[in-house]
Amino acid sequence: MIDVLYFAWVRERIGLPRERLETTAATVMDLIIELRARAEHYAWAFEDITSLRVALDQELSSFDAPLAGVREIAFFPPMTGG
Amino acid sequence: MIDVLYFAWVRERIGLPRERLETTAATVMDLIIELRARAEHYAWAFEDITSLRVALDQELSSFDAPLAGVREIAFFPPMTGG
Amino acid sequence: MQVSVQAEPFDLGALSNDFAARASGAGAIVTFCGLVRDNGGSLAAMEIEHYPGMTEKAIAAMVDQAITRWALVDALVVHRYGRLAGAEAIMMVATAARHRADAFAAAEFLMDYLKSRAPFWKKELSADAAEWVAATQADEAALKRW
Amino acid sequence: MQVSVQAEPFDLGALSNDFAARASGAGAIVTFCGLVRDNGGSLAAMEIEHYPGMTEKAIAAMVDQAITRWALVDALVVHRYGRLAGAEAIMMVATAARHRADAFAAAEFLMDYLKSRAPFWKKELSADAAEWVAATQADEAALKRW
Repeated sequence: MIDVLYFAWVRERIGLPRERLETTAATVMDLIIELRARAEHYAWAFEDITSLRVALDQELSSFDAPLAGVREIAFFPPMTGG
Repeated sequence: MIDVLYFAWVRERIGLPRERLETTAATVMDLIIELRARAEHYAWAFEDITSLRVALDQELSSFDAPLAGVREIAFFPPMTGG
Repeated sequence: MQVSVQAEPFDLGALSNDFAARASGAGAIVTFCGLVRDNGGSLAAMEIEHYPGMTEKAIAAMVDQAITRWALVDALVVHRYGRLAGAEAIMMVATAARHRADAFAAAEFLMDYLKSRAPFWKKELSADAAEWVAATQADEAALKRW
Repeated sequence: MQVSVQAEPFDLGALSNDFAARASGAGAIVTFCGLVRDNGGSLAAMEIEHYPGMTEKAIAAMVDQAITRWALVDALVVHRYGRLAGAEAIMMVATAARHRADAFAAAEFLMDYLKSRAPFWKKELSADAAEWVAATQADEAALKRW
């Protein structure tokens, strides 16, 4: 089981801020492919991964990172703080 | 007649903050040569002009600048503001 | 080090004075404050979303790095989230160092990192539209200098 | 523009808040504050001499140049003279711009110019000595980047 969090327009497209999923995805990209196949609005949120960032257990990571041992994954657009 | 002002260690070496002088010096450097000849402590204040700056009528200037029309000349070390 | 991620407004002046008073041995204090910009007459409002937990950790890591790299006496980051009105203060950074070059460099470093590496997302709200602020090439490029 | 050359202490926080409140349309406020440094335990005192008349004109010219070059919304310089105790604030600069890069650059420009082109001279006073602060090569070199 993994907690999946969405922020900003990723959250708006998917329609919820977080969910708990059962997955066998080995990497972040595998999980994205699973999510895209779930429904139209997931496909829309994940259509262009160059406009997305990912954090694993609250650390910025990359799409080819393995998910083994990860408890929390977050998807969001590039940050705009400051 | 010209007002001559001294600041920081130039003032301390000469022993006064300002004086009014009659001079026929054509340039700043001519005036410095006149002043050096006045007394030992003037010679000491003006011994190394690379460690001095000059302002004519409150604008930074150079040692070869003409004195014609100048009412106020100031000698001081490099500034240390901020 | 002082890091605060908060919904409440903060007082730039009071925090600056407290920071300066604590910065024993410093010769230079730099502060930066980001404000909601007034876009041509009509004050915009702003909604700021963040990632609770990650935000504090990411900022503390940046501040640690700045303190070490520029031998800072102290550093502070305050960043708001939630709904902000036009001209309200969004965030502030303060750095204290012995010399001005270090205080300036550290403040600019922290700003560049907060812009692109702290998990905040801004949405600009006007009378008839709401739009997520896009990250810029310039902000991403600014990180390369450090 | 606000320029003040004064013997009296100033309130960094109050001036920062007033400056930010007036800076309508700005997205970025940078302040710099210079303090009398505590040199290893014993607080130093400082005596600052200046050239009344020239000082105000020289600073106003620098501020004008900064406002034009970085399209500043506003800028402020306050600089004290006379006797200052250890840890007291010597001077401050504030700049307001739409974007942070301009506010930072203008504040650094003003600091570099105030250091080497405004007619102030600092004397450091310790228990047993008084010494004029020497201008540094680094400060003079800093002007070259502008």
